Amino acid sequence: MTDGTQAPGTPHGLPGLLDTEAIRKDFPILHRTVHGGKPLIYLDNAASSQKPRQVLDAVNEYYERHHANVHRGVHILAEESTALYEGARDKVAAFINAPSRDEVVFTKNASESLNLVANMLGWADDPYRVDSRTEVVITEMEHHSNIVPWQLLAQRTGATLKWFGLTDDGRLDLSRIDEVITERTKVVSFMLVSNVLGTVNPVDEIVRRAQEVGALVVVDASQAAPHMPLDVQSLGADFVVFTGHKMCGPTGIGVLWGRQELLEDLPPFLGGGEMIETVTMHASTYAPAPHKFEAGTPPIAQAVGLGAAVDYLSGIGMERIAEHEHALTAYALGRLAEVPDLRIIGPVTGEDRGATISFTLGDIHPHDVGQVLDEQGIAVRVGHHCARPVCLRYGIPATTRASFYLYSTPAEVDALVAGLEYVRGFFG
Amino acid sequence: MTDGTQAPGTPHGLPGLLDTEAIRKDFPILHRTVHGGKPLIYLDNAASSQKPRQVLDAVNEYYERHHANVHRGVHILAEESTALYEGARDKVAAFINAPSRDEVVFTKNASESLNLVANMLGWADDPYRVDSRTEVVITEMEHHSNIVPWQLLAQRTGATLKWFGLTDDGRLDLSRIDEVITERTKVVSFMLVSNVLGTVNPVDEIVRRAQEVGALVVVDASQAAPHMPLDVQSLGADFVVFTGHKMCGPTGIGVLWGRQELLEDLPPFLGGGEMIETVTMHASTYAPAPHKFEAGTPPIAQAVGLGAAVDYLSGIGMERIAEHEHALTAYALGRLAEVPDLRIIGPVTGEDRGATISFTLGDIHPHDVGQVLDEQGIAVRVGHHCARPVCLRYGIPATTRASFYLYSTPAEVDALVAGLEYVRGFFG
Amino acid sequence: MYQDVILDHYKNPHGRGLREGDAEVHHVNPTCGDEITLRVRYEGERIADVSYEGQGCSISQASASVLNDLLVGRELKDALAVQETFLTLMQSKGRLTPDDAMEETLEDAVAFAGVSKYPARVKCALLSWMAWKDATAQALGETALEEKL
Amino acid sequence: MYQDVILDHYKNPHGRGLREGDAEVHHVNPTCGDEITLRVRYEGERIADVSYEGQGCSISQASASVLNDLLVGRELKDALAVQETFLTLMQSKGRLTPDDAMEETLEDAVAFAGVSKYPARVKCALLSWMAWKDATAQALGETALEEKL
Ligand SMILES: Cc1ncc(COP(=O)(O)O)c(C=O)c1O
Ligand SMILES: Cc1ncc(COP(=O)(O)O)c(C=O)c1O
Repeated sequence: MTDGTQAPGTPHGLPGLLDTEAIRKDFPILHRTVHGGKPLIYLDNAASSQKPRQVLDAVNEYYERHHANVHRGVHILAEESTALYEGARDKVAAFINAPSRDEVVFTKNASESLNLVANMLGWADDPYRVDSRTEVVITEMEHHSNIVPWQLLAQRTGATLKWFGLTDDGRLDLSRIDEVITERTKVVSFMLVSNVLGTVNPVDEIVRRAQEVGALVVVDASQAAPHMPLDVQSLGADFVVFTGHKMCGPTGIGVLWGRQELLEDLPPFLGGGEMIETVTMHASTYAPAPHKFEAGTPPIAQAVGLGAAVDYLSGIGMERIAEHEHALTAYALGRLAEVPDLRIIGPVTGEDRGATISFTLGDIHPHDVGQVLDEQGIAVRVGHHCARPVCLRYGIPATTRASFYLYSTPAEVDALVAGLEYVRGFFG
Repeated sequence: MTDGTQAPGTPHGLPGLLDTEAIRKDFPILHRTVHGGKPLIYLDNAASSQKPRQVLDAVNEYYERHHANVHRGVHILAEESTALYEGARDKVAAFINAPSRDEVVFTKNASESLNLVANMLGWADDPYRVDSRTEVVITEMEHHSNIVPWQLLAQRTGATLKWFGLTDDGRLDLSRIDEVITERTKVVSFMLVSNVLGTVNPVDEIVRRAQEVGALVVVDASQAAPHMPLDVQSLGADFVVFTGHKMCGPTGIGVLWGRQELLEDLPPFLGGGEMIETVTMHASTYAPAPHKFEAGTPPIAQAVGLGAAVDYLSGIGMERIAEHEHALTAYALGRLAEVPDLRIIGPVTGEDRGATISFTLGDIHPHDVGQVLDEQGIAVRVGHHCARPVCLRYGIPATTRASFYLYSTPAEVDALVAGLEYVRGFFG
Repeated sequence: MYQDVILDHYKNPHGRGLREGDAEVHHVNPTCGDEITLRVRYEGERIADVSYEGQGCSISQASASVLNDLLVGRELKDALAVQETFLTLMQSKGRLTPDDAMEETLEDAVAFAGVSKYPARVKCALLSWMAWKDATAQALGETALEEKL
Repeated sequence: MYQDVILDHYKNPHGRGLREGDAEVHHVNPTCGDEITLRVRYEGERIADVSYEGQGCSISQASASVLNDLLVGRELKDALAVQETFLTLMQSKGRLTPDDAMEETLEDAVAFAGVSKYPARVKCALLSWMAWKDATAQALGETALEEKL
């Protein structure tokens, strides 16, 4: 485990930075070169993070020594794999300060977690049932994975879909909150941190209003869990979702945390092995949560990998990761302001914002920006970032997005800025 | 790649066996010892197979050199990961002889694939829609993952669930096929090979009757894809599902193959990133299949691993794997017949049967059988194997199940038989 | 895990068979199909009899036999203490070495210490004990039981 | 990938602007938001004009400019042959080195050979060509188009 403390006298001397030199040693891919020997500068962390060796080792060790299907086995491999899989659940529960391990459901990604909640509420009995007399509230800032499941639910149940708009500076417009969230609202689902704008949203205000009207609150923490301490109890939400691959974990694993009473009361979504108590041809009864929501052979190795990721992140400390990214983001916002014609889409200062920065560069299309940066070894994402309504809101076809993580450095910010200058010259 | 030809003069001299000595070198876990130095004898392959080094290497190489989120990226890692992910789709399509790669949908496991089909048909427009005037047909032999999704669908739509019963010798009772599959039948879903009985089911007869009445056919090939050549075109089904972890692939990945017209016509299931064409707050349009059914970040590394697994299996040859298992199963059935009080649950000869053998041993409870075998290093599964109706049908609480794969040997069969003798003595 | 004591109880169960009782329950372990039908008879708060029929693995069957040995003739209060101790042992995940006091309380039941290492089997060992508690609640009322805890 | 020829067309597009036409289409690449509005004008089966407005990346914009150069003044039959050749090049995944015949047919458009290595960008290069074909089908009828292929 890397200690992560910053070595004294780092080049840029930004306070709060981690010892990225040590951390980067853990990530094999960061030593790769691209396009004929250029060092890789990976600034696409909001799309997916890289994986430390500790995570890959845990997954390999699992397959090479312990793999078997989980639950109900009496042989030693089945016992070991079950202990590892359920042990990963304990780790994730501790990581998000869940009151109980049984509140942690493993899914395949955040998108499945969100669909799971939407479907549970569509099939639920009262008082949870979403139907044609009720409303569902989201925001214009959401990732498609937190829009489309609710559109499908609304179409299929006749419920009304409403949303909070955005202010010009990239924040939620909550000015008419009492008109958006009403007595008819059954559920309010929103992101904690935006994957395009970087905005950190004011959870308390929304939770307070939702509780007033008895609506359930779903928090999409996909861009929060990797980057800052996440405490589901202090959030006050009813469901929290996130995804493993953005937080140093493997692909193929996501998490749904839900309050125990809700998971007990709500109906299952996917049916199959593992999620049942007893089955006859005529009827089945279901296992208690979390198993009720985990049909079929679960992503065992991926859960083990996520457990190792959570250990890795906790070993460094989520507070310190947040501090590192905050310092780096402030530095990047300052440096990007020097680039002519560059327009930040989202908050322009470091307050209440994560380490994701979207921008446009004059009228050079983001595809061109991204491609010319790539030729210099700099990986950024371009497009609508699965949040097309945000682009529509700000009247742009797409953005270029740079996003940082615990291994990102000020030198990489500098390289980005130099790369953007080159892009301007190239197309100028 | 192991060439898997059998070395001449192998101890048991069974014709058709693979060179398991060479093959076993590829599987790190098979060299493990358990319970104080006993070699591991892994006979729980129907629950999950072990993984060859080739698959683990492909996954590691993916994470260490190429990982990024797939699709729409313009940087080199995104292009490489997309090429690897979509390349895995090509490999799987070729493995099952799919007419088009676009007919291969990646899911998290076979259970999700089955739920996907059940939900598509529940939300579909006519002529596919399952509703209260229609019937769904399954069999009493199915895995819970091919029962519960249809029970849920029937509950939620009012459709009638019907099923084929079983004969005393462990085969489908199709004697009244015309009464079970009728003009009201919208879909018939059944397993190709049973995970409890080992039975290989007569696909043609069922497909013929289903086509007569215009019902769709879903084949659960979870226990077939790992063990024999699978050709979706010659099966004549509309959907075929299977799961990666039983066929040398990683956990966290499953496959749904569906006929192109159907995938085009049927509605999506999970909503989110990747599965859309364009999104506004008011409405969304969906990407063409297979992406329409792959919401969120897919199991990228797991698909890459499955691609490597398929390469590995094809390198040895599915015909030869089937031959190997057939020879071994015949040998095992013969040897098990020597054990007093042992009763096979399922076909007692090698015809039309796979390499899975369930049995009871006098009135010694399967839990005890399994545990005492485990103490000798022999891993078998005990219980109802996620197919409780089969146990109910044969009036037994559970079975002990030994299941073989390409690396299983006659010596392991001998060890099993010796182990069972020891169990009898122990509890006798 | 298969101590001789357990095997002996399995092969020669004590007090097996259904006799007259004040209440009868039927418990099933759905994951493995172990079943027990169990009756209790009380004389006041003294356990006059625990009779049972069942099918299942050696652990669940032996455990019922041990239960019969340990509980018949005891006062409810003492029986509950024995049950609690057994529960503690079974939930110890193999990390508890029974001390002298525990051995004295549990007698033959200490042989189940090894079972606690196998999560899949703990339920088997507890099946008859849960059934006994349930039957007692039916015979004497929930409150009689709660007062004693 | 960014050949000088492409950059030149991007910075100084040929024939840009909307002029009179027989048919107009609007095509969008939903993944990146590239857009083009394109009109065709035919005199018999001769392409009298292709006029367009659009926004998007250099590849999609330059490709429309090159299209204008290559197709205006040609007979439909010849234009379709050019379009087919361009399609072949773009779908070659960077594995095709244009030969003399291809270079003669495609002129400046051979500069897009490098783009074919980037699956995400191939759609950009093809946007205007798909729009042109669609507009032609509207102007002359599907059958006129099919006969020529
Ligand atoms: C016949 C059959 N169908 C479906 C499944 C479900 O597969 P999974 O658990 O990977 O979803 C299994 C395996 O458990 C099976 O044996
Ligand atoms: C805010 C947000 N929500 C949800 C998702 C969906 O996560 P996944 O693709 O892993 O399902 C993402 C990432 O793409 C995201 O950034």
